[in-house]
Parts: sequence; C-alpha cells; structure tokens
Amino acid sequence: MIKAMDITVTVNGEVFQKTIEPRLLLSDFIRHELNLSGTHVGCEHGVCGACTILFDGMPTRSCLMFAVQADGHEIRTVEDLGTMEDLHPLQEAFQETHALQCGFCTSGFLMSILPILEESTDLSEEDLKRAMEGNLCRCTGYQNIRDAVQLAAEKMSSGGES
Amino acid sequence: MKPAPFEYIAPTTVEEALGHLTEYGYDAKVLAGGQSLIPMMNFRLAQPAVLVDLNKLAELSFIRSEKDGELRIGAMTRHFQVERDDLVAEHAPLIHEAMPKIATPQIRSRGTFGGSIAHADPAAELTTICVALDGRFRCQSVRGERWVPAKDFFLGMFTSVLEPDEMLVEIAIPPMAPRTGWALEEEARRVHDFALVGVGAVVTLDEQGCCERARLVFLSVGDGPVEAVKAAEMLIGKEGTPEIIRAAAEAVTEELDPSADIHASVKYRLHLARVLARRALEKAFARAAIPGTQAA
Amino acid sequence: MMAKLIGKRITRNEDPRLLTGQALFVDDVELPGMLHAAFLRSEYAHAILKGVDVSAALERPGVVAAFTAEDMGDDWSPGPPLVIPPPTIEDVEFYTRTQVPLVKDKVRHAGEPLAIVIAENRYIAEDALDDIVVDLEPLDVVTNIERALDPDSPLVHDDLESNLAAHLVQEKGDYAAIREGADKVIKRRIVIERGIAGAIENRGIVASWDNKQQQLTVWDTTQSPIPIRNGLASMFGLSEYQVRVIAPFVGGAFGPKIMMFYPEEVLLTWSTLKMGKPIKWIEDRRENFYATTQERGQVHNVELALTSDGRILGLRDDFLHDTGAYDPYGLTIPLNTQCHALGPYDIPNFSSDLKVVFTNKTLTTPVRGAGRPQGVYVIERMLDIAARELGIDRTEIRKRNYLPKDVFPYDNIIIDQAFESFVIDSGDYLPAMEKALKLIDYEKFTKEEQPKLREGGRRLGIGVVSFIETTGVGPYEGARVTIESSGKVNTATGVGTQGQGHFTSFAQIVAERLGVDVRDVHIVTGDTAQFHWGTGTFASRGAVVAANAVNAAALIVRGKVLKLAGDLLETPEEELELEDGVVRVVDDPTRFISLGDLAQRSNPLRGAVEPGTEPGLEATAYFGPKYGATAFGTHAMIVEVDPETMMVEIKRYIVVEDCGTVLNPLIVEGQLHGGVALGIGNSFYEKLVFDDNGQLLNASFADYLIPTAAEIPTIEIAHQVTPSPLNPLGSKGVGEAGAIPVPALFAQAVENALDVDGLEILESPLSPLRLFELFHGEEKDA
Amino acid sequence: MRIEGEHVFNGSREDVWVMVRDPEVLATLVPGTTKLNQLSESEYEGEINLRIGPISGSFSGKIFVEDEIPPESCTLKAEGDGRAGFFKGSGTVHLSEQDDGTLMKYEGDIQIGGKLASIGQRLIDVTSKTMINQGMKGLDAALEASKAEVADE
Repeated sequence: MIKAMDITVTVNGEVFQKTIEPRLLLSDFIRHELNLSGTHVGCEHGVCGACTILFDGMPTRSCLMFAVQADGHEIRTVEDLGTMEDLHPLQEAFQETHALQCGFCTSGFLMSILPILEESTDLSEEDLKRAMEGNLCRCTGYQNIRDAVQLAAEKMSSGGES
Repeated sequence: MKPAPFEYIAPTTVEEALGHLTEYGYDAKVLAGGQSLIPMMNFRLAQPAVLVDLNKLAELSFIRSEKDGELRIGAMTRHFQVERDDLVAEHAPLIHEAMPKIATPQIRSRGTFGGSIAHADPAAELTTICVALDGRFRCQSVRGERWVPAKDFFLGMFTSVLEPDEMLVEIAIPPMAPRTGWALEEEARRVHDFALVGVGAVVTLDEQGCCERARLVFLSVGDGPVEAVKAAEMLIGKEGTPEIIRAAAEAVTEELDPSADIHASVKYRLHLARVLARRALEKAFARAAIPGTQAA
Repeated sequence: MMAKLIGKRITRNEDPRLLTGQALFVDDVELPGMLHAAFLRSEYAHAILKGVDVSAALERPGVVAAFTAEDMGDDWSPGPPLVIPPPTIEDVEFYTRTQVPLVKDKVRHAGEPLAIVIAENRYIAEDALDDIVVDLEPLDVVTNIERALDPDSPLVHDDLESNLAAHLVQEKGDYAAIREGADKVIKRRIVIERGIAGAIENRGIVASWDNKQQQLTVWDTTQSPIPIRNGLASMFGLSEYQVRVIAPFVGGAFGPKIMMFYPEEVLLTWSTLKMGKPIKWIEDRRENFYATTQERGQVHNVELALTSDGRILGLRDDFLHDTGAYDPYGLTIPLNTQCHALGPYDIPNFSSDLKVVFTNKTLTTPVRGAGRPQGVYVIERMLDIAARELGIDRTEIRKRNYLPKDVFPYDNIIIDQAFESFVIDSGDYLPAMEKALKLIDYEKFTKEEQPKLREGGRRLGIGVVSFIETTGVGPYEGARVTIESSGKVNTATGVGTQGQGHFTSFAQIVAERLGVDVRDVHIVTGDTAQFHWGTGTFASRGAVVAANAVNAAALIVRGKVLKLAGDLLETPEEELELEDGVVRVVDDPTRFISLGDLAQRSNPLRGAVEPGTEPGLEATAYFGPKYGATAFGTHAMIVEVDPETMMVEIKRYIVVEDCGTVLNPLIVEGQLHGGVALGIGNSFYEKLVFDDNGQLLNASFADYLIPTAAEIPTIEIAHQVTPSPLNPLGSKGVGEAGAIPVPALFAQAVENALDVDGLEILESPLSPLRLFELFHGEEKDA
Repeated sequence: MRIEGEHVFNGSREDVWVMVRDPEVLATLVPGTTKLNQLSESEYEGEINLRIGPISGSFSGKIFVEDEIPPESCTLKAEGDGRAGFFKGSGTVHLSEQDDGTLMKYEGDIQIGGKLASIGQRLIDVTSKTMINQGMKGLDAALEASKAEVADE
C-alpha cells in the first residue's frame, strides 16, 4: 500500500493542508479535493489546455503534475479572477467580444493569457500567438478570443477596472 | 486516464537523489518536468514503481558561462528560463531560437532542459541541437561522474547511455567559433506538434569565406538525432553557393533511414529532409557570412 | 411591433457564470457517498467474447462492484432505435441493429464495453480494470466500406446475410434518359473519411437513485434530456415523473452527445438503481475516441450530366455510407447528403442509390454538418471539374445553375431527414455569391495578383463555393414563459444548451415581447423537472424551433398582461405599451403598473379565479414546422501552398451567410467562426486513421489534430437576410452552416494553388502527405 | 506495418540456419525476452517485457514456424498480447549463400493493436526497426561466439 502524504498548498491566497495519495493529479486535487471546479479537464495528456492554472505564476498544465509536487507552492485558478458581479477586465473582454461559447475551455485560456497581460499589455503579434497556442477551443474558432486579448490589453493598460 | 500507484520521493540534494536511484534501479523513474512522462503515466503506458522527483534540486537549476565561453546549463533549468536567458541568446543563439518551437508555453513553463535531453525523444529539438553544437552531458551516479559527448549519448527511442542509477545533471555547450552561422528548420502539422522532419545546421567559415566546419543533424528521421556526416563534408572548403548547398542537401538522403507514421511516409520524410536541409544551410551560410551577426 | 432587442448584438447572460468558473458541468456534480465508474473496453474490433471474470477486481480494496452482461440478467437488451428510416420512401431496405449496454456474445468495434467497475474513486476503478480477465477470440475485421459488401467479407452481424444495413434509391426526374442526350457526362469517385466531433468536454453521467424519495436523478452531457428521461423511465419501469434528467452546462456537443442510448447512460442508471448510491462516470479522452460516435465516412460514385454551356441536366450520386457497428440513428446522415448534393442548383434529374454498410468501427451519428458537407463536396467538386472541362469560369457555372429567387418554395421531390419532401422554403443565391466575390476581389486576384505571384514561384489559390443547409426541422419544441412576482421572467424550454447562447437569444425574444431587461429574463434549458416536452438540440434547430416556441409563449403572456393591465388601468389594450418592466398608457406615462404587480394580482391568495381563466401570467406554447428552413451562403478563401513542403496557409476567409432573421449577430458570427474552424479541421487536419484490424491509430490529441489558433485565420463575415416564410420570426439555423462548405472550398482553393494539369482532389480530408503524393503523381502510400 | 530488409552474416548458411532455429539463441535476440519455451518442433511460447524508455509492458505470445525448407527458408507467424496491446504477424526468412557469407532476406507484415498502437503509433515503426537491428547484431555476435566454441573444441 502506498502511503498518503501531507501537503500544504496556497491556492488563490488561501492555505490548504491535505493528505493525499502521491498519484493524485493536480487537476483532480484542485477540482475534487478543493472543490474549485472552474478548472476543467479535457484530455489529461497535456494538449488541450483546459486545465491550465498558474503554478508559481507560470501557466501550467494541472493534468501534467501530481498534487504532491504542489507542496509548498502557490497556485492561482480562475476563481481568483473576478466574481460574477465584478468581472476582471480580462473576463469582461471575453464577454464583450463573445470569446466563449460552451465555456469549457475558457478558464484554461484565461489562465494562459492572464500572466502575459500582467507582464505587459503592449502585445506584439508574437505575444498574441504565444498566448493562444497552447489551448484548444472547439466552439469559437479563436477569432473572438484574439479580439478579447487585445481588448483586455487595452482595458488593463488604462488600468481601468471599468 | 489516471496513473497507476507509485511511491513518491522528493530528494533535496543530488547526492540523496542518486542514492535513491541506486536503491531502486529499474523500478525507479526520475521525474524532471514530467511533461513527457506524466502523459505516459496517465495513459498507463508507463507505470514506474517509484518516482524520484528532482524538482527540489535547486542546485541543478542554473545557466552560466565558463571562462572559456562554454555555456553550462543545469539539467533542471526550465525551458522558459532558457528561452528568456540573455546568456543563452548570446552564446548559443541556435538554442535561443529553438526554444519557442518546443511544445507550448504551458509545457515550457514546467519542462526542463535536462529532462528533454534525457528523455531522448528522436523528435526533440534540443537533442538534435546539442549534437549539432558539439554539446557534452555530465552524467552522475554514486559511482562517480562522466562527461558524454552529445553525439554518443543517444541510443534509441527514449533510450540513452544513462544507466538506471545515473542521472543527467549538466549540459555544456562550447563557445561558437567566429564566422559561425546556424539554423533550425522544421515542419510540423500544427505549430506545436512533433516535427515531421527537422534539421539543425551549423557552419563555420574560414577567413576566405569557405566552409571549414559543417554539421547537419536531423530530428524525426530515426531513433535519435541523425547526423548527415557525408553531406556536411561536401561543404568543407567550399563557398556556400546555391549549387553547393543544393548538392549537399540532395545528398542527405543517402544517410537517412526514416520510418513512416500516419503523418509522413518514408518518401515524404526524405523529401522534407532535403528541402529543409537546403533551407537550413542557406540560412546558416548567410548568417556565417555577415561578421558578428546574430540576427536573421 | 418595433424590433428593439431581436437582432441586436447583445452580450451573453450566461457568460459571468462561465467566466468565473461558477457554471455547473456534469463533472462538477459532487454528491455524498458518490462512487465512480470505469469501463473495461475491448481492444479488439471484432471478437467472440468467451468469458469475463471480474472476481479479482472485486477483491481489490476500494472496489464496490463490478458487472458484466451476465449480471444484468433480463435487464440486458440492445438499445431502442433512435431514428427509424423514413416511412415516406418506398422500398427501403433497413436492418436495425442497435448498440448493447455491455457485450454479451461478440465485440463489434474496438472500445465496446465489456464490464463496468464501480469503486470509491476513479483511480481505483481503473486499477481494477487491469484485474479483470477477459477471454476474447479475435475474428477477421471489416473496416473498408467498399469491401464490406464483398461476399467473402466478415460479417459484423452474423444473423444478416451481408453487411448491408440499408439500401434505398431516391429519384427526381429521369436521370438515365437525360444522360443519353447530354453534351458532357463527368464521372468521378470521391472518398470522404471520418473525424470526431472533438468537444473539449468529454461525455459524463452522474446517476443517483434516492430510494426514500423513489426518485432517479441523472445529470448527463446529453443534447436531448427529455427523450433520455422518457427512455430511461420506460427501460426501467419507472414513471416519467420519477425520473429527472438534467443536462447542465455542457462543454460542447456538436452532434454526438445526442446518441440514444449510449451504453454508459443505461449502465450508470442500472447500477444506481441496483446499488442505491450515486455513481459518476466521466469519459476520458482515450475513451472518447472509441466510445463517442463519429462521422463523415462515405464513398461516392458520381456522374454529372451537362449541356455544353454548363447547364446541369442531371446528377447521379451512388454512394456508400459507413454506419459503423450499429445503426440506431437511421438514415439521417445519408439523407442529408442526398439533399445537399442538390445544393442551391436547378437539377431537374437526380438519381441516388444509397447503401449503408456495417463495419467494425465506432458507430456514426451526426457531427456538426451531419452528411451535408459530403453532399456539398460532391456537387461542388463536380462543378469545378465541369467548369474546367467546359472552359467556363468556376463562379460562372454556379451562377448559371442557381435556382432563381422566384421559384420558392421549391420542391426537390426527394425525401429529407424529416421524412418530408425536400422543400426549400426560400432563397436568393446570386447576391450572396456576388457579395463574396466582391469581398475577396475575385477578379483582381485571378487576373492580376495570382499570375504575378505564380511568376515569382508562389502558389496561391482561390476558392469559391455555394451551399445550402436544411435547418430547423420538426417535430416540435415548447416553452413556458412565466412572469414572476418580482417582475422578472422565467422561461423554460426542453432543449439542451452546449454553448449556443440560448440564455441570451431566447431572453432577447422574451424581453422584447414583454418590455423587460434582457438580464431579467432567466432561461432554463435541459432540466426535465422544469419542462418535459421536446426533443433536443440538433439539426441547427434551436433558433428556429425552440425560439419560435419561446416567441409564441411570450406573445400569449403579453396578451394576458395587456388584458389584465387594460382592466386595471381602465384603458383599451391598444393604448398600452410594455416598456422597462411596466405596462403604461402610451399617452400618459404616469399611469402604469409593473409586471411584478400584475403577476401578483393574477395569482391572488384570496378570491376566486374567474371561470375560463388561469392564474398567473404564464403560458406554454409549442412550435412544430412541417418543413425546415433552408439557410444558404457562399464561402470564399485564398490559400498559399508551399510547393516544396506542401504546408498550406489560409490567407483570407470570407463567409456570406443568409440564415434569415438574425436574432443576435454576435452569437451568429460566433457560430460561423466555430463552424468554419471545424470545417478547416475536417479539410486538412482531422482524420481518424484505422488500420485493417479496426484499430484506431490516432486516439489522442497528440496525433488527432484539432486546429489551434495558429491554423485558423481571421474569418470575414457578411450577412444577407432572406427571412424564412415558414416561421413567425423568419429565422433559420446557423449552428452547422460554417462547417458545411469548407472541405469543398479547401479542395478547390488548394487545387487552384497547385495548378498542376490533371491534379484533381477527390478526397477529404487532405494533409501535407496526401498533397505531396498527389503532387508527385503517386498512389496512396499505405 | 510492413517489415522488409536484409542482412549479411559472416558464416555458412547451415550455421546461420541452426542458430535461427535455436530457441536459446532467439531468446537472447529480442531485448526483454523473459521466457521462451519450445512446445513442439515448430511452436514456441514466450514472454517478453518490452521496454521503450519509460514505457514498459509485458506480452505473452506464440511463434509458429511453417513451410520450413532447411537451410533455406521458413515462414514465421507470431501472435500475442499484453496490457499495452496485442500483436499478430507473419513473415518469411530466406537464406542464400553468397561470396562473403550468408544473405538473409526477410519480409513480413506485423499488426499491432490496442493502447500502444492507438497512442504510440509514432514509436512503433522506429522501435521495431531498432529491435530488428539489435536482433541482427545479436545474431552476428551469437554466430561469432559459436565459431569460437567450435575453434575451442
């Protein structure tokens, strides 16, 4: 029998202590142990990007990490952005440009794009490509997501939480 | 798609890690970035009994240059760190240029330089580049350490000279000679897919502008990086004229024995190899010819 | 009534929930004591099942149950057919063979479930799959649809004489006669291969039987919750009121989430009824490649007969359609193919001999497009070839053959997927084509730019194709609109939603009719406890059938509001208006009453409801069109092919779409973007590769290539509006439109770019490898 | 998957034949062979633990030798399965004498199914090529060893 392990993880600023099996995927930990179900799982082999979270600030596939590896680290998920009543400018931009349809891949896109915009809102074509290339969307054809990123960059550069 | 159970160990020193590898041998797998290993575990194609996680080995995460200009990269340095590093951009522009072509940003944030090499995937860019740049790998075990030239490191699909108790700890890339040009050309179905064929070319010109050294190393055409030695030799002592380059590129076919898969037949791979070799050489010669240039 | 909201670019009501991770998807359902299921699936595509032994699995700690077909006893039975063949066509041969919950005697495709394991968590359930001992005796496999009808082919269903699942002939006019006198007859063989729908959310089910309440609740990623409820009730001897099926937010569907019944839907329900515990099963991506239905595999032998000036005299399209191992979905896909092969053209004579064949592959059911892309591919490719052979411009031959705008409604005689005569309700094709040509600057590109680029060694090509799309078929949908005492409006409908924006487009209709804020209209979809009449979300019908039901119900409620308000305000109804959540007198806005007040007054706690009236401001209405509303359009694109590597880049993409009245352009454009993106996948990236053993060789997202942002260009959209006369809103569906013409367009543009004499593209999807082979005149490399 | 190739052995046709038909030699050729039993003159059963880097899986299966014409040719058929999938194949081996030794020509078809085939297809051709090359090198070595033995005697 494999012994369970204790981990301490900071998720969205909150500290969680949990006892888990080493093989538990970080995606399952976030979704089913912490009940933060905004992070979605689409392929579990690192291609679709739906499970992207920020791990120590970097966009990372949560299906390609074990929860034990998060011990002592910081995670941000989509729940750390705005609320339904007070959306983050990036979320606002997604709504305004119709950059989501079924919404299943959306949190992965948000968490991939967020750190890029937080680093700089002056996006080159290359940055824009980089922001999008690791996430699959089957509904939107990506066009409105491209527009959303640009709109979000404008919103965030003017500092307006409009 | 959930992994089978395993014992998890996260050593904090290299010494400790090597001890575990010695103890568990073939039952253990080293977990570096995990971006290739964990998908295999989720599919249950890989079911290691023990995972030795190297992510707490801060001592293996570094980028520095030696006095002689040799670039040293710690095995656990993450791709995004290498991608953004000025020293790498200056000393090994071929690596700098290749980094964004590796998988996706979300994979590069976690994947490691050493992990990619030790995984020995014949479709990987870094393995090919390290061979083209005459890189060396420091491999360590409780039995001691050895430096293995990149060209001798890869044995086959996912297989290297690393013994089960041994791990890759450091990569060394020699300084580039003056008048050296480089290029990595590859074609993939989608941007971040494994390349159907790729080739790294490095050429050094003498003071007369003739080629004194040339390397052409391919990816995705065999069970590891494949060097076209004879084709490269055809360039020695020659100027990089379109005719010379074309002849060398045509000749690579003789030295390659690619396999077919659903995305490319043998013929198509050989054709791409010729086309990409020509494009890579053209670019490399052009870069070598412009004194001091490091730009496209 | 002045349109204030319908047709407006209104952002979506559902977005805040989805954007903040607060929307409920099936895998988000967590219930106390919930168990987790995993399925053991056959690796072989065709094999005799000699035994399944789950005893070792049951010994594993954490495993609660494991069942095989034998354990199901009398509850084991093949699924009911979902769609029957059209009774309106004479002499249809059809052999119904439907999927089984667990394999009992013979495996018919790789991925068929052999056993279910139920454990404390999914990890343990998967561990236990390895403990099960299975005895399978592999049989010879049939995968190739052209060889499936050979006399010596292995049989998918041993009780049938051959692998023929269906045979029917549809005719219009007299093709054979017209062929005799034709100036030109062109014959080609066209092959179209399979792909997946590829919703990012896989399927999932949570089934929970509450023994004390005697109530079954099933959360299901289905497009069709009501038929699932009715079917489960009948299958397990429950009252329909004891079964609640909820399709919550669904992460994309595109067709396959409407199969009924998937074995897992039956098994999860059966297991929870047996065990009395909630059970969850979430399909993983590898399972999705085997266990979720697929589409597109067909082989056509086509003939087009024309006059020398390019007028179509007749079309013959004899084809084989791959239904996979079973055929629960009837003939929907190939009937669509037949209808859409006629396109927007005046084709007086048509003959189509359709054979549907069983193969040892996953079953096929509609995937976004549903047989239409194949039909469009057939006619558009044939017109391209005809244009070349007759020396007519590609766009000109199409213009010469369009149905003129004054012929509608136009009866195409043959029977469509709704079992009715294929009647096109309306159309105006020429302006759509002209608009596309202007937007892409066809003249300038073909006369100036292209020749210049070619001289410089670059291979750019242009494509222009037209298409029609039958949408919005019956039978019916319904909706119930209720004004609540808060003044907010609740609207429930039976369709499920998977990203189409129903929470917004339906709300726009209600808000406009009742004069309330769009954000104050709450839409409920996909919960049988809220509304239990209807069929589901498929065939691009939400904005037609369900929207018109919503409209009808809202109009009835409006009538009730006006009547009650008229009485209370002592003003004739004609002098009242509904605005800002109140009813007011047009000439004296100080006299008004709020909808909330009216709702309360219509539902008093004391005092009798007058005879002949109903309490509340509520109405339920239904809409059932006899014929579908046929949308149409023209797409155009410019591509560049690298003649050395055969990599293709899309330089421009133009859509001119006519889907009648547009309820919300934001949503319509989004649907078109997504459809085109799928179409690009179908054209160049996405192909399921099966070997001769029925093994799928690319069952992962690493090898099955769904396009990323880098592969999808900016899509320029222009609208044209020809309202459908068949429904009050004048709307037509648009959900599938984007995907339908793309493979034909892509083939035309790439062929034009390569510009090689004799190089004809007669297959889809393409790939760099296939272009390399075609370019170098090679046969297909095995 | 089609397999085709040839290899020249530094030895007589008879010696090569004897070696090819020796289960003990064969067992050493395929890396990871953990068991190889001869069931009859023409039938073997065995187990291999296939290892491709981190991927490993054990397969058990049978090999049948048919149409044997010593020392010239035979047909080999093999089938087996394991957790990672299954395989089935047949091929012919043909030996002919030539100046500098014995030429082995082999051709055949192997079908691989299950998990490995469906998600690891890019590995299969490459890996089988590597395994054949390793096998041929192993046969070379075995041939040298048997010569040395003969010399010792």
